Amino acid sequence: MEKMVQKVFDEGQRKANQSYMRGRTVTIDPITRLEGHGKIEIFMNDQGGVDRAYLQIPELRGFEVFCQGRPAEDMPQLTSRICGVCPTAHHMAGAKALDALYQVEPSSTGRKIRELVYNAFMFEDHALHVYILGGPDFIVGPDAPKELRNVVGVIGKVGLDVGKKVISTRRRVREIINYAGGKVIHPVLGLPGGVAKGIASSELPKLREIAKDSLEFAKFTLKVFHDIVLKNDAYVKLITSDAFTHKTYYMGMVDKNNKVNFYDGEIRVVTPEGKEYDRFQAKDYLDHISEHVEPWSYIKFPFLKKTGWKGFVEGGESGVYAVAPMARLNAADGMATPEAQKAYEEYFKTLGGKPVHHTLANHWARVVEMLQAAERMVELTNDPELTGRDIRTLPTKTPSVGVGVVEAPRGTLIHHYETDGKGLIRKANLIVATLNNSARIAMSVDKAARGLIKGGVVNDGLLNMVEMAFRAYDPCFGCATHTLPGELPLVVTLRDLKGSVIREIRR
Amino acid sequence: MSDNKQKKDALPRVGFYVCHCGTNIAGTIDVAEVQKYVSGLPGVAVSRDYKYMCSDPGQELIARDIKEHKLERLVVAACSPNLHEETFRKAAAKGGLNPFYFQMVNIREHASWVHTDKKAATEKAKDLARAAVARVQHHRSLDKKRVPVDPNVLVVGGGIAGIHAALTLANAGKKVTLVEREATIGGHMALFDKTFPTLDCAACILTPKMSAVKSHPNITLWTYSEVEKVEGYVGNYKVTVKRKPRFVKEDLCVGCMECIDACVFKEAKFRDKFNQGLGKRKPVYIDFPQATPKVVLVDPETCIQLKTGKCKKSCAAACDRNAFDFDQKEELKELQVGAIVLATGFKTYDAGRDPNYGYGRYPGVFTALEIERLVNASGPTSGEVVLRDGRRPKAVGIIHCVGSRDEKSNKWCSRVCCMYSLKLAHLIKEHSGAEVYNFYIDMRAPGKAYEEFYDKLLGEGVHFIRGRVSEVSDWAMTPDEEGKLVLRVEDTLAGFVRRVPVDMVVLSTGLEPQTDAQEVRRRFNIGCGTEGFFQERHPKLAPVNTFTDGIYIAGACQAPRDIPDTVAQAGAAAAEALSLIDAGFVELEPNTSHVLEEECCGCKSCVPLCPYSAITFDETKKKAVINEVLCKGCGVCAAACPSGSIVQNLFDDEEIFSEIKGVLSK
Amino acid sequence: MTEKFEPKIVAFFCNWCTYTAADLAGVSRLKYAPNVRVIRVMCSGRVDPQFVLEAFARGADGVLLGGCHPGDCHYAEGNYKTLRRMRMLERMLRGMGIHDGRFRLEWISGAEGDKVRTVVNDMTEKVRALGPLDLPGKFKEWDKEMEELETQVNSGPAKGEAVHAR
Amino acid sequence: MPDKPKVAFYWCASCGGCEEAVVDLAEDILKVVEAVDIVLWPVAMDFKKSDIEARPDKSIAASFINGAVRTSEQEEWARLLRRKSQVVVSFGACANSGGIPALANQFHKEDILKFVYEDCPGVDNKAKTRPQTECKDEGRTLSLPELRETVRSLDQVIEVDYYLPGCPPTPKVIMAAVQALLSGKLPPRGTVLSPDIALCEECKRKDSKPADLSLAEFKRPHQVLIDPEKCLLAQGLVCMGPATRSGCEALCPAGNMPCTGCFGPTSRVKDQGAKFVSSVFSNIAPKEEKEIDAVLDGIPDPIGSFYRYGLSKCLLRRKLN
Repeated sequence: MEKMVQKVFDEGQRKANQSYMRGRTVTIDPITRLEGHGKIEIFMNDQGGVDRAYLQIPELRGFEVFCQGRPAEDMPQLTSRICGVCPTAHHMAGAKALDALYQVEPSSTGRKIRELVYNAFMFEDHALHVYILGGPDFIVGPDAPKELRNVVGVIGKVGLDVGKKVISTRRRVREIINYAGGKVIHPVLGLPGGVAKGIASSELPKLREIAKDSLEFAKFTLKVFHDIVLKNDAYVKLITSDAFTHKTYYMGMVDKNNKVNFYDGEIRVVTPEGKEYDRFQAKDYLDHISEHVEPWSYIKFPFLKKTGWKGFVEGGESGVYAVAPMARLNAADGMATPEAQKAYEEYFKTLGGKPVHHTLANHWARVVEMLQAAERMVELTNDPELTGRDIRTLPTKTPSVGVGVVEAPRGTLIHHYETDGKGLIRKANLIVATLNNSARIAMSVDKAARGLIKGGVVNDGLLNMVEMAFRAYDPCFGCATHTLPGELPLVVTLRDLKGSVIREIRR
Repeated sequence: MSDNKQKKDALPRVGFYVCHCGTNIAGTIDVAEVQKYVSGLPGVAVSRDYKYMCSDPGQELIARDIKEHKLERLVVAACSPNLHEETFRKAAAKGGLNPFYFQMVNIREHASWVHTDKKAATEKAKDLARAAVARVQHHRSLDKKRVPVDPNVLVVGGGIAGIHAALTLANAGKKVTLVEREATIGGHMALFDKTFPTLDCAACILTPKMSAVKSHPNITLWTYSEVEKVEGYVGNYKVTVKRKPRFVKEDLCVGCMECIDACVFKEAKFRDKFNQGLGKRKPVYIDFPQATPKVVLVDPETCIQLKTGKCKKSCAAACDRNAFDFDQKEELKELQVGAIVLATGFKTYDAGRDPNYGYGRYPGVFTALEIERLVNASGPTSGEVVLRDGRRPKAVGIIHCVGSRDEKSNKWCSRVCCMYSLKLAHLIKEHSGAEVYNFYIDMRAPGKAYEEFYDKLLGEGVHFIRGRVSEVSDWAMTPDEEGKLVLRVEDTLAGFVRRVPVDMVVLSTGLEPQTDAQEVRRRFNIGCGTEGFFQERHPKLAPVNTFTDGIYIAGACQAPRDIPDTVAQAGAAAAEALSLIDAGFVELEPNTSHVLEEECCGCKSCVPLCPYSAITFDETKKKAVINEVLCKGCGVCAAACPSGSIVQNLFDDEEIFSEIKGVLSK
Repeated sequence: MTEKFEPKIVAFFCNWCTYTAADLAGVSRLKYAPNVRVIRVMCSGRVDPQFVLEAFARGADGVLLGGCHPGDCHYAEGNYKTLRRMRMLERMLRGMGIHDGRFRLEWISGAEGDKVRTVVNDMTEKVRALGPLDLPGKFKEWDKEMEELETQVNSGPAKGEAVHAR
Repeated sequence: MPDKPKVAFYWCASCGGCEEAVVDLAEDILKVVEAVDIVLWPVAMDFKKSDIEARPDKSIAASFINGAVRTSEQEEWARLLRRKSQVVVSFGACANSGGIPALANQFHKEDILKFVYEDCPGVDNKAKTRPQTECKDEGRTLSLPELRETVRSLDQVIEVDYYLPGCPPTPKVIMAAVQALLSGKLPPRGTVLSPDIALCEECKRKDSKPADLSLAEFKRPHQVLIDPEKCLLAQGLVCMGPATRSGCEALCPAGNMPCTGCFGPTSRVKDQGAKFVSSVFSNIAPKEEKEIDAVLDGIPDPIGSFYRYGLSKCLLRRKLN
């Protein structure tokens, strides 16, 4: 093994040097290492500065439509195919929507199994992003050669053992989902009133072990973040730099004590100043959120209904809001578990108090959340009810409407189903994590482009920073348009005001 | 994603022949054009048209071409495969080609004879030919399976049909086992006094045949027995028979009937089934003097010994041969036979189902069978026609078509009622001198000397009133109706409603399938028509065959029949069985299915689908297995195997898919 | 003759009843529409719903399936198995937008030569009224959106590289 | 090492689950990375399309392409990789047969656009604005690719040599395939790289399946508490197992839910849905049309249930107008 990975690393180095020689020509790699489609159009002004940059989402899948006429109980499995990276989030939101649809309260054991699976998922998904998708920007470095801005590079930086640990920890945590959910990618446990399968007490020791190790790993990750990112002033500057800062509303789910909760609770919104602005239950989401349509993107732009759509602008006047880790921490008064709470306090201390407006802080917030997820896993695996037999309450009521919500890794995720009396979908609406962020992401790209591209000069580092502007959201455009995520050839087109192409940077 | 099996290169060489059938085909279809068209199709090495393909020269032509042109496949476009498939298979074989490398195209029955538009008919012929050419390329070489035939025969039912069939077979030297449910053979015929139209006594003609059965060296007679289970297939049936206990050793009893007199019941006080309940019997009894075998039996329902174990068993004591055995148990016997003749007979319509005729309500109302016993010299009244209270009837009304030709009960004509009603009219008049009225819808006498019999009765002063009796009641409107049963009927000849007062009413009940006909049919895996009688293979050309090879039907189990027809049919059934047995073997069409063992996942989906239990589940291999000898080649399993792991010879998926593609792809 | 649409109908007839009935129709010289192409199977129970779909996919405008009357099946109950699976197939065809009249299941006994005539004529007229289904044509049409690309992509693939569904 | 076989991973229209599946090789992924030279893997590594274009034809040993095909971009990539690769492996249910997204073939593009941008609850769009393939924003012209009417399987766009089944393929079948390719012991073209036998073979519940189901009623999973030992079909649940290729080791039944058929049919079956119908419904209890229909009503969405992952490969391909 040792040798093997060393080889891999060398391979990476070799490529790095090669490309460095080639790297003189200005080209941009596809927006890789995020799940989904995206396309950037940059319009230059006469001064060669950026007049306006657009992030376009070029695809649409229409799950809401082709789910019509399907049995509601299939929705958790159907909608999980919206995204293979966060299938569990969709699956769980779907299951909760079914609870509401059939007006059935999950049995206590059923609920706890769901929560265990869900926290396991939050943990491994965040880990994926920290070490494989978004993390490389920091751990390897934003201006490191592109061949190294990937998991191999991360392994190079943090060491082989850690690399192995990342992989094995993720694998083991995913085993929990695998066991309880049948499949880890597109699990099958969710049904109205609970789960399909119980947990055998014989499995407990193993689960406890995994949970314990996960917690250790989360602490370790926090340390890595400290050592590699926070000890590096350049990074901290970058994080807090204006190019990556927006003052918007923030949304997240909280429990009754206003602590962060991924699985259940009420949705809370705070103002750009951090004051509570709104607090509502998922079923009422339509009274609080509306969606705006632009002709130049398949993605829709949700906004706070009461404030209204004022365009792509920040501040309290604009209905634009943010979700995902940073927003969740802003929207809550604290974390639900001790270790996470400690990290939470340090996070705000370091970044100058609540709320934090720096997009790149998402990476750190993500690590804080890993801690809570791990701690919850430990709690749940020690809960005697987890292995109870009463895993599901059979529905008795006639279905009509059901809304379900969870905090997906990428933010608040709402599934809304309407059915006929037989439980066949009449109408479905899915407000997906990344969708909530779509306006802010568009703004970030625009701002980053304006801030970084001057005089038509576009180089690799700059463009990667433009990428970073939205990679920090860990955006999943696959989710957001319920499109089929696929390769994203980032075409950057530089145009003059009349729209004629000055220069197209494509790969 | 079916792995594409493209054998584009090296298609087998096909020979194609289109038949003119004189003008039958050529008159409507441009055979030359078809021949020309097909010659251009991929794989076709020879394409010819010929006046009569089925003629010897036609077949020679094929055989020759196969050799000369090294043909590997054969397609003939002519008449229906049901007519000449076998012919051309033989022709192929003559040419040294496996007969199943052949596909037939039906362009006569399915095209030239049914279409007028020549262009369209020719196009259709081309399409069908193209499909056959495409299909035949997927054919595989197959062999017919030969299985030996067991020479023994089972005859089920000891009525006149079963008796005659058994004797015919036995006389031909075959070992026959005759199984009868009742304690004696004879069936319904044994209940009759006389038979129409000849009025010769039933017993006189039946009992000799009954004893012949008993004494015949080639016949094993099992009465008081029923077939439990039938397994196997044509030529090789395994039959399980249940023998009910008589509590009397059949081989010891000589039927002296001492035991009956000695029975602790001095008076016979139990319902006598054989006499339609008109007489009484004791717990130990024999149905009638000529019962065959002439062996008494004990009724466990009424015998004190068998019910309580506390009887002094005077009957047993009276038996000088100690034939009694109160511990006798029912036993199951197994038989191996090659053919089975079913002659399970009929049951008569339950007169109680027509409440307006008052059967069971008015003691004066009788069924025809009851009268048969009353007029029978060996019957409960020794031939006296008397009412249930012992009075002699002065007037008797016979109502025809009870439970026949009636939307409310049975639609069919029971075929024998008219004649037996005439017979009973004659006998009643003869035995009692009463006035007899026949109420009929129309008189059906379509048999040898039947119409003449009707004329004879007319001459005897029996009254005939055409009309369906609407009701029988004891409600008197006039003094002379007092104490009588009044039949209300619209006389459709006179055109007014009559009220006819009588003392006795006879209901000429129709014939119905046995109550358990459906179970029996399933047990023997044959069909029933909608009315519930056994289904013959072909109403005209195979009246005693069933759709299950080696199983034949005779007598009223197939449809209402009189005695002459029944006997004739029994002979026919015996002959069919004989021809099967004497052939010595059967050849099975190889269109059977088999499981691809490697590919079978053992989901068992196919197992319950087979009507012949040919598919079993091998518990050790966890795979389905098809017994190709039991398989009749319907292909239901092949269609249903969810992983496509069952193949039906001659009809496998590739063959049919290519045929579909063939008829459609221009 | 004015060019009117002649529907193509593929029929699957069981050997013992419906195929025999078609023979009888022939022997009786009954005249009926030449639009049906009969494929002979031993039992209607051999007909796999795949055959029906394949027939449509290959260009049939209608598919007719003929078997023995319930209770008369030569193989005891094959036709019940057919009935059950085809009831579900009908629902699926509806779900895929194929009009009810294009698929038909008929019980025709060996004695009902005349029923073959009436059923074939009736179905031919009904399908004629529905117009062509022509799935092969539709497949091509649907794939046009790809051909556009082939021309559009200067580095297009060798012709015929795209594999259409069988 | 120049001799290491060059391999490309590529995603067309997929949810990313297939990519995750590769990541889920976990430790094994390093073996793969060691044995081959990855020349394209957008989700995890950064490479240029121009690199691929520059390569000589057939210079890539194998391309693993997942996802259905719905846009011109995807067709373009698929064709490019076909040209550059000796072997193209269709990776996962979407590439093989359309996958869940192909359920959209039961609808029309217009249905989708109208609902999403106009009728969908919460949409604030009085102007009925729709995304345009070409539009102006403050004088700036922006364009979007056109959506395809039909969702296609990969082999409906390019020739495919091998198929890896599953939504997503399991690490086990992926490794088996990779090893087969590396060993050079290649099965016939068109082979699906997992056992060509139905799922019951490897289902723990197999023995509990009675020979004769003759179901009188179908149940939906939420209506019953599912027995974790007993055959799911025997419990009246629609389990596609008997009509589905094995290889996943019956994961969903292990999760106490029925198989939904993501591995597709065996090589001997053209149309998974039709074949399943043929087997299960032949043997339901009733004989009368009315009662049969009553039983069938227990399955309200036949297409979605029997073609959950395979509508592109249904012999009819898509819903007609």
